[in-house]
Amino acid sequence: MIFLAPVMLVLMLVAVFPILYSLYLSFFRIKLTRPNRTPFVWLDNYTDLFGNELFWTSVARTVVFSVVSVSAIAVIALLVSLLLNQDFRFRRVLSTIILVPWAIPYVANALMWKWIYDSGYGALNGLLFQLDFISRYMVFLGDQNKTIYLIANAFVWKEVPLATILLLVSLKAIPSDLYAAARVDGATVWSRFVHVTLPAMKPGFLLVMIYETMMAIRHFDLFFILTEGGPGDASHVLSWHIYVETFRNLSFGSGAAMSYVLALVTFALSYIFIRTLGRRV
Amino acid sequence: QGASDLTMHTWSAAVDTVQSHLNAFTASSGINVNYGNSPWAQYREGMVTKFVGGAPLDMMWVSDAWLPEWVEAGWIAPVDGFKNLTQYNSEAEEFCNDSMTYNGRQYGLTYYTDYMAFLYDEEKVKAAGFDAPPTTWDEVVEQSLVMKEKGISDYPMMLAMAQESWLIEFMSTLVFSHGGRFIDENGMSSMTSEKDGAMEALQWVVDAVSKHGIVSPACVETGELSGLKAFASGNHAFAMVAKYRLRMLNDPEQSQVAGNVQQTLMPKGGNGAHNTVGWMRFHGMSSQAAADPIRAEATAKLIEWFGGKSDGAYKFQKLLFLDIGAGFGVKPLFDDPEIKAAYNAYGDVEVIKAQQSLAMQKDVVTPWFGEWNETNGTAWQSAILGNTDVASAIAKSSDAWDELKEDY
Amino acid sequence: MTDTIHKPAVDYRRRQKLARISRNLAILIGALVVAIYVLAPVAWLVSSSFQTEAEIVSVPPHWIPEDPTLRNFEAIFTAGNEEEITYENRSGQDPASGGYIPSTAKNLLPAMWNSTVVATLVVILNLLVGVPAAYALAKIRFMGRDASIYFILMTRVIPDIALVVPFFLVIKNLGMLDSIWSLVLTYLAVTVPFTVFILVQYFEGLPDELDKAARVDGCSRIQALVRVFLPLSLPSLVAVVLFAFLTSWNEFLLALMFTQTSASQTLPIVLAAFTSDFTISFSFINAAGVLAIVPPIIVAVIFERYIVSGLTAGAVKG
Amino acid sequence: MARIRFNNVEKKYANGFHAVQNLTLDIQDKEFLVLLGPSGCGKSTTLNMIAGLEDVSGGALLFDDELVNYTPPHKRDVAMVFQSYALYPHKSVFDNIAFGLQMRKVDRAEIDKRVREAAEKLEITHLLDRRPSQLSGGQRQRVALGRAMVREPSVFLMDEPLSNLDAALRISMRAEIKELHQSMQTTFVYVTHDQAEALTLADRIVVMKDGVVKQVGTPDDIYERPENTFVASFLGSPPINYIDGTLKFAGGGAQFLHEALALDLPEAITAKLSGQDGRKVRLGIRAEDVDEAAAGGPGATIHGKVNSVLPVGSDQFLGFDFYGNELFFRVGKDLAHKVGDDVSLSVDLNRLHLFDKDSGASLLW
Amino acid sequence: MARIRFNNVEKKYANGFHAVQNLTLDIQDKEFLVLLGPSGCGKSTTLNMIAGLEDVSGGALLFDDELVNYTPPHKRDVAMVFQSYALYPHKSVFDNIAFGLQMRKVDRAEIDKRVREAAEKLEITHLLDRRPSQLSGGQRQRVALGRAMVREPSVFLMDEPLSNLDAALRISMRAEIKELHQSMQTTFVYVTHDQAEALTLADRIVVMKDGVVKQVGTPDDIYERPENTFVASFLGSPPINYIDGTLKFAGGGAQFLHEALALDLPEAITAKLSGQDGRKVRLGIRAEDVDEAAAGGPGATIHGKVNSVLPVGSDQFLGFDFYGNELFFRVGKDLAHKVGDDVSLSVDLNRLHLFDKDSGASLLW
Ligand SMILES: Nc1ncnc2c1ncn2[C@@H]1O[C@H](COP(=O)(O)OP(=O)(O)OP(=O)(O)O)[C@@H](O)[C@H]1O
Ligand SMILES: Nc1ncnc2c1ncn2[C@@H]1O[C@H](COP(=O)(O)OP(=O)(O)OP(=O)(O)O)[C@@H](O)[C@H]1O
Ligand SMILES: [Mg+2]
Ligand SMILES: [Mg+2]
Repeated sequence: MIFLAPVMLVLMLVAVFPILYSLYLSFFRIKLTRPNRTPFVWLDNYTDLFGNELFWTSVARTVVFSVVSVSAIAVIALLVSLLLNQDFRFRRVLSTIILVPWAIPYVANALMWKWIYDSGYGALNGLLFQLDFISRYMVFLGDQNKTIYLIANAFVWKEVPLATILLLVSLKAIPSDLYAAARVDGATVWSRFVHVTLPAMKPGFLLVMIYETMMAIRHFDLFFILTEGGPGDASHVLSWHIYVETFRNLSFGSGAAMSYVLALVTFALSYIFIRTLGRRV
Repeated sequence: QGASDLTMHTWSAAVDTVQSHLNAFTASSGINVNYGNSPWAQYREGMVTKFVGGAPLDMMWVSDAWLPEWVEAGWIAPVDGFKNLTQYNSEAEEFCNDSMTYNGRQYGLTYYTDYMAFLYDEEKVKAAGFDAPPTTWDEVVEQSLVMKEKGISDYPMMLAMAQESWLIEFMSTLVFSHGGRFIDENGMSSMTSEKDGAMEALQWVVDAVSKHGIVSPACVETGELSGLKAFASGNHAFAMVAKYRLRMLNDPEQSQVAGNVQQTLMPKGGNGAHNTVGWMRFHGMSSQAAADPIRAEATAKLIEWFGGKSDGAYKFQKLLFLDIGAGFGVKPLFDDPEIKAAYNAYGDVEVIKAQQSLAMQKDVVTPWFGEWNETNGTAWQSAILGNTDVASAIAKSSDAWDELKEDY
Repeated sequence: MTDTIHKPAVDYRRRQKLARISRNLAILIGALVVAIYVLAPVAWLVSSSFQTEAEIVSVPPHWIPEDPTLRNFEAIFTAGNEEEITYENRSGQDPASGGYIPSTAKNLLPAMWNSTVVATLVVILNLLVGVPAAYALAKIRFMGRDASIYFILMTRVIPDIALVVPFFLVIKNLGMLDSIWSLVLTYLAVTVPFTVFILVQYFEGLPDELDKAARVDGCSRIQALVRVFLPLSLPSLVAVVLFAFLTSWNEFLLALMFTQTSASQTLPIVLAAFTSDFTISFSFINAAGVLAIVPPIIVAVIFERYIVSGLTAGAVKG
Repeated sequence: MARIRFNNVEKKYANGFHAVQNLTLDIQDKEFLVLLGPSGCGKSTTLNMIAGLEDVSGGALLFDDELVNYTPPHKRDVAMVFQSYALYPHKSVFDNIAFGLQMRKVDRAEIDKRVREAAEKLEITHLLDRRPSQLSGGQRQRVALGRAMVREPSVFLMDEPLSNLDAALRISMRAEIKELHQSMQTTFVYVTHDQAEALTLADRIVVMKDGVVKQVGTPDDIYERPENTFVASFLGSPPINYIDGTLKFAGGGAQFLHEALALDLPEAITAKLSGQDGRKVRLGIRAEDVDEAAAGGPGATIHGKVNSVLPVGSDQFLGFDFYGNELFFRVGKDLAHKVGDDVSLSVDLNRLHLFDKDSGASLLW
Repeated sequence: MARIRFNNVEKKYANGFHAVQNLTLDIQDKEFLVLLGPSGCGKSTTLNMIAGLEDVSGGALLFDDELVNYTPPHKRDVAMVFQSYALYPHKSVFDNIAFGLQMRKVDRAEIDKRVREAAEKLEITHLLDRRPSQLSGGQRQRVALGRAMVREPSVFLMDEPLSNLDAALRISMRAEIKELHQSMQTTFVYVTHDQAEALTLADRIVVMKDGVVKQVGTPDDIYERPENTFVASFLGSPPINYIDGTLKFAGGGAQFLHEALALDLPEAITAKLSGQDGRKVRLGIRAEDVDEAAAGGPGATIHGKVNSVLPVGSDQFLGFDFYGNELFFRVGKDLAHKVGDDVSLSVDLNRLHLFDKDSGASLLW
């Protein structure tokens, strides 16, 4: 298939080797500080995970983070895309504004939020204080019950634009005569939404779910800059765990194994989305 | 990129200063240097990748905490074979020489060194009715409670206990000033020891947060930078930060408490002295460079240019101090009039010197430091958050240490 | 024919008017909520970029700068002389020394330029490579279609952290270290799978008949793609352009590893470098953050208009 | 049950095109009204206005004396077969048909029953599980028809619902629609290009042209008593033949005169032509109103040379060259004619049509 | 210029549906071939295979003896009118029509000329600047037709190109297509549901059913000599009437016997029936093959009671109840009949059709 060749070439060249390489690593017990002792351990790196308490904690954290943020993204993006699909005066302005969070590099985004959430001089505290919602500055990121949701908020804020665009694109593709048919069939605004709009948005939703799930499960930057997994292990998500294992502990083998576990989960989820939201990708 | 070019990588600090000094090096030696830098926060993982990936690299900056790890991994090479480098050891701070030595070999020349200082806001202390800063941790509590009561500050003591690379320095300071240690001479954990372990220090922090309320519960999210900012915004009366921050805190452009910030000796705990922790960063040579005699020679020259004398003077160290306030590891510079003048502009040289002599090396720097550090940080945070009691937090950390050491 | 005209039981005209008013109201409120949600943090970013370092940590915050300063922006725009740096002209302005503007400030504009170049190249390559693939996957039935899709998906499920080192090896072996091409290539690999997915989804929604008509009209597959499908896919192409551009614009980890000097460093790296162990200027970082928004927004403004609806109306019957 | 009235209704499209002009029309309750007219004359636009899918640009549209200009479609209770089908691509055939019922909260068993009944009639029972994209053109059209058939609306709107079906199916569908009309007792507005369909189904026919109504009447009116040349030529296959000439009154009777033809107009026609002596007229002869077998009198015969012979199964069409006019007549399939033959055809004088030559208005009706 | 051959061609869709079965067909160069068959029988599928738009699942498709199973569409040089139009929504009408020429690098002036010519013929000149979405159904269809007309391919494929046009336009378009065929001298494969169209345009007609060819022949063959009941009933409007009975040889001649009817079969027919005495047969009488005027002999008359009267403009259809069979005959529009009248119709015996009752195969052809 000549049309696929360029993509395949790029992926083969750049993506396939890394994937196989880390798969290969995951079968060895590699600790960089012991360059001379790297035994082939077959699946031990994987089986070890079952007994690793922190690993399961991180899985739980990841699940919470992903579920919260992906559902928030999907809902907000749905609402915003429906809004932007309307015809009104400032539509163009609004749809440009909505892209702003996307345009801020992750690093700047994380720093911005860190600074907004700060318990000493943060803008959020300042705002709540001035509005008299709180009488003294609150602890945000340092509160282990709030941390993950606050990080999710920063993540959602950043990811909504892409999701919105993806949904908007599929909204725009709906042929208007379907609405005409539905109106004649007696469908109210709501039924038209349910029976015409939503099914037509399936492709967009599929993209959003796959992409955002992937991003949420793997998300790293915010955790790195905002909390480094803290306080305690409150934001110790799987991607952070992998990072620590790989770069702090220099255990490339088990890091790769965990990456593979995460990859399989992501793949399985994507597969489920593909199966449920569309027969084809 | 000529074949004889050297590659040097640093974190993105004092970039212009480094570049100017490098240009002078090229002018004087004729050796070209490719100078790259990357952000401090991600420097270590960047270097790990470069080492593993075999990127061309000759000289780089190394943090004392990474030394054992990098040596064990075979990434950096000792430099004590180069006479032109060892000649400076006599004029260097002993603390620095020790910190660059692993298994009896020396791995570089000092880039900068500093220690954790105890700073206070003179105005607030006075307002609270005290005429001297605290000298013990109990006094810190005492003064703080008064300030709290008088509404001078909600959380008079600023402690930055967030998970980040600084955390170990803060913890070490607390432990050392309480007279404790993390490990004993055999390298086994001694943290759990009631008297000279880490228990007392952590207990102080836990009490400060939850019993006295003089340290914000947000300390677990506060990093060194945010803490510094909070202190600069006038939220706190006491702070534990790197000594070189003193200058910034007294700069009206950046600080709302400029002019009021003073340094005093680190408060001591029941069994402690006024000890603090010191750290240093150094210029190191990659094993890659060391393997090739010609390149090794050139790299040694480059290290000398930065870490030793260039054109007969400790030029780089001086520039660095004047530009960014970074402490130097070469004693003679203290006598430099320009430096004296600069120090006195914002601090008390005597206190600075006195505290410096009480700075101790981190005792946990081992090849498994990185791995343990993670567990330890989480354990301390759990105790501060009230998820576990002090004893079991320390025990967890202690067990992790012994296990890792065993494993090694 | 009787000429009595009854008003309907329900006055639909009024109802229509009411509906329009409430719709407009809902839109207005919705738009306001969205705009506030999106802009509030950014507004603070902008406001603080005009404040001094001392002012931004005020408690409570100064929402409007009391003492606005352009220092941050001046530092970014005035720096950048091409001269060799010497002891005399070096910027000693690291924070601790009295100024809080990092000496790397002058690298910001070159880094933005690098980022723009990289992102633009990635966009172009994405389209060149991704569009035909998506077309093939959407409109050509061939064996291994599903396998190809899952293969493409698979390249993106592994976390980047695990791929950093092997990616690095590939880039090193291609001799692309510290060159923007390393980023162009890896970003392409990172973005193209999703680009393909976006386009496949959209192409599949376009009537098969159009493809057939084009081919009967004498188009080869590629011509059918270019002459018929692409003009109809503008919305999804915009999505792809934005996606590829912004992903490249935002990417941090790989850029951190592959770039070392200002010849190739991109914006996020330079931004991150502003928080070095000595650098503490939030206000400056915010100024940089504000500038970082500008190029993508220009791109967005250029392309946003092409997200239009109903491109296929009237094409087929059925 | 609905009576639909158009009072001076106008429709202008966004691009300024004036698609329907000053339409005044009264559609009776339970009437089967067929809209007829050339492509682009505004039939679909008219249906869309009834359904509420296009705004009325001017005038009043009334359902049972109630102004509905602003009533949204789902409150109008109409069922519609779209010319472009407009099937829901993501729904199965079953769900496409069931949707209108689901929207009206008809209970499940009832829906199932009605859908299956309709599918049976439409011969698409075996396709109920398919998606529209897997259907042939005619099958899609039947689904579109089914969607309307299962409903019980007050108005049925059908826009060429049978155009893509084969003759046999079309005839049986036509019967189904007729039956539907009878059993439902509701108003039908029906667009078709098929004359047989129009003539067999309609209670009344509206003939439109360029957005303007040209004639409204029963099928018989329209076919037998066209009010103008447009309506006359619009129906009939092959279409009506025209010969221009002059009216001449002589003796008690009138004559149609053309350089090569003189027809004696019968009494019934002459009666309507008083005072039109010498008028330039256009004579219309329907293709089927000639006979070769019977020998016409001298005042009722056309002579000509056969120009083309077109067998169409049941009949054959003879093309004639008649002094510059191309005439087409329908004759029995038994008569063997070759191109070039001379033929004489007797004209059925009672069925002649006469129009004013310039305005095209009928002189008879 | 192309001769198209199907050798045992099969088409199975992805869902397993067998749309075309074992199709063997030889389309001559320059032939005008019409595909006829009920909705869903595989006509469009066959066209699509010729165009290369659907893969051939089995067998060989040959253009001039060259296997083209795997040749992509743009190498086949065909022009096609799609049943669903498939207009380029983003292009103006002009560009839609011009596109095929642009792809073939015809020069601009020439394109302009050809497009305008075609638009003229199609009466859409005033629409050239519009987008498809702003056109009426029939206008869209004409654009689709125009897109093919401007081309000079070796094969024209037209899938119901006139279904949405009014009768008058359809007739003139039919003439245009005829002329196109004559001037281009290329092969046409044409799908239609309109019998008049099929019979007037076709050199040969292929009648299909459920993916299988039922008969191939000239229009005359198909109409006059249907090989089976399917083909016989498929053409004719109203369709052919069937009466089941038995063959009886008596004396020199044969007779068709039914409880209430005995027809003496003429010589020509009897000759083909030798040895079929006593066979159960199905008699076919086309609706137009009766005459009320002429008095038929005893062995050639049907008596019955009028059940329905359907005027269709040019004629009227009488529905008969004949011993449980519903028969439809076409009679002149002059004859005034009411429901309930008793009528006698003489049957044109020479035009009778006889089929085997069980297999439906013709006994005559
Ligand atoms: N994509 C498809 N998948 C499965 N079956 C299909 C598909 N397309 C068509 N069919 C089936 O194949 C058969 C032939 O379809 P085709 O379109 O050739 O019919 P047709 O003869 O053109 O009918 P019509 O006159 O209604 O257009 C139909 O029964 C149809 O349901
Ligand atoms: N959206 C539109 N914008 C502008 N003009 C339009 C639009 N839709 C239709 N028209 C024009 O309005 C006129 C009437 O269109 P309409 O669809 O009512 O015709 P119609 O009588 O249904 O024709 P057909 O028999 O071809 O379907 C046509 O000339 C058409 O070109
Ligand atoms: Mg229409
Ligand atoms: Mg078809």
